[in-house]
Amino acid sequence: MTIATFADAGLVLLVLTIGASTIFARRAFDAVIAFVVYGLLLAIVWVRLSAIDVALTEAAIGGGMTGMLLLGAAARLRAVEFDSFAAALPVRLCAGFLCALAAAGLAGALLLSPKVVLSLAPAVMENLPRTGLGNPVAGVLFAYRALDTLLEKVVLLLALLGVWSLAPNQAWNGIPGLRIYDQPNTTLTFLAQILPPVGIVVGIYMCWVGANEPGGAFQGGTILAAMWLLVIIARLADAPSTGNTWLRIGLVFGPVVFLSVGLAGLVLANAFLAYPPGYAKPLIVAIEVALTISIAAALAMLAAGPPKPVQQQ
Amino acid sequence: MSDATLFGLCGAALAGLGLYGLVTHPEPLRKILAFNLLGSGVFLVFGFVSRRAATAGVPGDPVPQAMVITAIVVAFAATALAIALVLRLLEQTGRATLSSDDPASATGEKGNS
Amino acid sequence: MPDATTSGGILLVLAIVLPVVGILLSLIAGGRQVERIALVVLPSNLIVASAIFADLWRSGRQLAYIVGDWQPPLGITLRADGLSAAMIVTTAVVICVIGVFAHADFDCRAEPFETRTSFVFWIMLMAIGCAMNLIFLGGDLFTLYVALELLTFAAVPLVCLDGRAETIQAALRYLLFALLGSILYLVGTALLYGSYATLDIALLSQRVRMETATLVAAVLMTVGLFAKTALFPLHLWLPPAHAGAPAAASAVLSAVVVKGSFFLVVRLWFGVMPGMLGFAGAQLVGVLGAGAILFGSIVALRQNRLKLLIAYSTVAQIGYLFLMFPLALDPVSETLHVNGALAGGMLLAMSHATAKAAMFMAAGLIYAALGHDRIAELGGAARALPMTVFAFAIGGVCLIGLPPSAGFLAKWLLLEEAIATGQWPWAMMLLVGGLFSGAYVFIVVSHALVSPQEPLKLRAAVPKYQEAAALTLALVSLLLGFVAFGPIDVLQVGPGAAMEVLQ
Amino acid sequence: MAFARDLFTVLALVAGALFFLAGTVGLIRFPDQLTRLHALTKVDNLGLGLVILGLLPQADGWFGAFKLVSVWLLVQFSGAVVTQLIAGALRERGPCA
Repeated sequence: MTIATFADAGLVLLVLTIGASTIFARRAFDAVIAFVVYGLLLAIVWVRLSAIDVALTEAAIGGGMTGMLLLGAAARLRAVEFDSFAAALPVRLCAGFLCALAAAGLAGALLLSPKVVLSLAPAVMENLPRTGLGNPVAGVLFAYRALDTLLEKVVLLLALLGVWSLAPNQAWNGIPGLRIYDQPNTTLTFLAQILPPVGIVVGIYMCWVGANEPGGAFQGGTILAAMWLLVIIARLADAPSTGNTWLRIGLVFGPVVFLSVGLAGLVLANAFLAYPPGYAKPLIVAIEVALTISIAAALAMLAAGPPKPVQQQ
Repeated sequence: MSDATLFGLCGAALAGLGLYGLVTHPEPLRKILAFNLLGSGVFLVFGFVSRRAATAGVPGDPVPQAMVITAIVVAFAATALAIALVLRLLEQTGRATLSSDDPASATGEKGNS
Repeated sequence: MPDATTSGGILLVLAIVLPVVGILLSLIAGGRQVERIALVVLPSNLIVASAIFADLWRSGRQLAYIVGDWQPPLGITLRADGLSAAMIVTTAVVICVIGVFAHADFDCRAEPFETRTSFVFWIMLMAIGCAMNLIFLGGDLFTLYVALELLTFAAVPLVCLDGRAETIQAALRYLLFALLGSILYLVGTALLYGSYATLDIALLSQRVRMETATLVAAVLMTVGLFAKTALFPLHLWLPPAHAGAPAAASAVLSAVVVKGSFFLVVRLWFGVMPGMLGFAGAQLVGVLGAGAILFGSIVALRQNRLKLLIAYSTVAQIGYLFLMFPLALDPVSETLHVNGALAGGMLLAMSHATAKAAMFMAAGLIYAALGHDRIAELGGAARALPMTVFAFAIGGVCLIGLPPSAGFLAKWLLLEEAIATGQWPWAMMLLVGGLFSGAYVFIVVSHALVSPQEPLKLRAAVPKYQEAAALTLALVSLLLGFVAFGPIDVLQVGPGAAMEVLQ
Repeated sequence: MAFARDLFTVLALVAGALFFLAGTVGLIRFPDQLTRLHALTKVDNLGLGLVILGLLPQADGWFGAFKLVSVWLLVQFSGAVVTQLIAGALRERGPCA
């Protein structure tokens, strides 16, 4: 038992308490606040698990972006009195028992998992020089399991299309209704003038170092998306119409570059999504840059919500 | 107990909590929150798997880490879609519940009983 | 023996890349071009699927493609065995015909600008094609997770395409069930990876051992997939979601989408861990299937709206698909093996895909023509829309399993296996389910055949090609019974070939 | 030299932690929103400042030190803005209880 173990145990207790309060909090708004805190704590847990890439993603997307979405929704829903007819006690007890059973099963599976630990880590490290990358996680995402990453981008686009599809017919290709303040708020405007230049530099830096160090397209793209949303919320610029050609091009740019490089691999290397020897790293960096743009656009638009009908003012 | 196991068990507990919330909360927003909790618990199981494979020089298996990054992005997309659905429901009906007062599923429930 | 890319392997890449190209292109080209793009992509997809099938049939060996030239376990392999080939062709045919049918409702060129419903519908139809292909071809459990998510995000917006509040509610409920399903599946992959350091199906099936972690993973994944397939008692989301969507969307949801997660259950148990299910597990799955048949059928009988009746019939038919698990279990070795029951189950899935799509299309046409789908007031429909009612009836024949339909052949195969292994209760269940299907199809058709007191006034004329589309799929389902001797061969050959690779 | 550096780090971190503790107590115990905000800003400002100061000698070269100071400046900045926004929202809602 070291001090670190005690600190970890404390962290786990904190995470569990706050996690539980997102479930058991009386009001939805309190639960959402707890969830944002929970997301940040979880990022620390991932640091303790030596998964810095995941920690960055969790902090940026899991805590930050998801938290923002949930807060926005909770604020809108707070106006509605929710007729709270919680499930009857026996039902809850029964559900609680089953969920405890599931958790216990999972815990048992973890504790009883084979003592001989198999892992792909050696194989990943051994083949990493062929990709020219220094960050093994980037190697997995963009070389070994590139197909998953490519298709996951398509998932993101489909989700965005799904969100857009919830617009009323006449609002199609309108402007996403991300209105929080009726009037421009001077303090927020100030923030939105000062922060984005810094944020954009950080976002680009994140994407750039991703090839060799923790970071990459997801984390960088999320920061860029946050900056864009800040500018939109402060009303320094309107969100683009969902039919905007540049927006559409930005959204598909990353996947198109990814897919093109993948198909070029059929000719230049010997398989789909294979990179020609020696050119792997520049190609992967190019893909990451293109994806950063697309991820930033997709995440920001996902958070901005469906287009709203034009309001007569 | 290693730190990996500790966090893995934490993940299992969080998954159980999230599952409970997802099943019992009647309010859609709370269900979405619970789903996120369940998701993060499951991601910690990946973290356990990754960390357990740590050896000298390698802090953990990068494959599960990459999978978690993919899954976090997917979970965010799912949350965004679910919230958009809830808010659209609110816009149209002035309330946001999953309780079936629509004729379609009401007939189903009546047939059930 | 390490995998190698086989000669026709590039077809597998094409099957996944083609729809993706279609989706990306549609987003840039804008709404008025989307239908045109889809009408290029969907038939091309059918051609690729047929080529995969033909290659497999000719060579008798499974196809494989190593993506990015990274051998598993590090990389991802795409594989097509007999099951995938048969399913991929069926799905491609159904989606293609649905594309033809949907032209009337989602005509992109009818308006001078991009419209919401047509833009979303065509892209999502291509996305469902992509997701299904990936589910059939994916050789890696995490790739299959991505495929499941693709399917979910493509299917949910289709449920609430018309934007009515109750369909949005249905979509939300569907999304929550689907997300629960995927996350349970995901935790299973984490546990399997933790134990065996691979998610490649072929490698896993060699390494998998009877262990706590593996068992927990298998149970969680299966429950998750059951939720996505809407197997009783996790079916609550299905009827409102499938009945509320526009006809073309209902057809693709009911005929195609639920088969995705069903196929993964089959992959998991027959492909990854055939020895794990055991006698009790197989019986339990069978009981759930039987529960679905009884519950779905009885509730379907009590519906007074056509689309809901068909949706509940889907709940019942999904139950049928799971009856093959107890019948495919070898009683001595307690291992799931490739036999007539598996072939029958898969044939049933194919037959249901075509027949159910035809029935939902027919219901949609009846709704469009009559302005309602109340079963009691269908009188005269048969005279007004003979082709449509005929399509519905033929689809019904396939569900009931009358000869010469594919449904008959499928149930015959299952029955044979039930008798051979002496499992009489399941044989009874097969027959009872057929009777139920007969009852609810009969109710609808008999109402449609009645002459109304006053001449029926049609609200709108129904395009002939839509009726033809419905009838085509119904006939495909019927004729599958004749040509099934071919596909059955492939069904048997495929997994056998898969076994060779494993050894 | 190394010992002096580590000692400085430890002392600064402990001092920073004390401010965090005080700020948290304030957040929980203070009677109304404005005084709670006040407690929070002190934590951001001094607590984090001391932690960063303590970590500076351990930083990974000049670039690392620059990143640490940037973190502090960014937190300062966003903290100030957010506090303003919350206080503004409180004022709009009327006198706070």
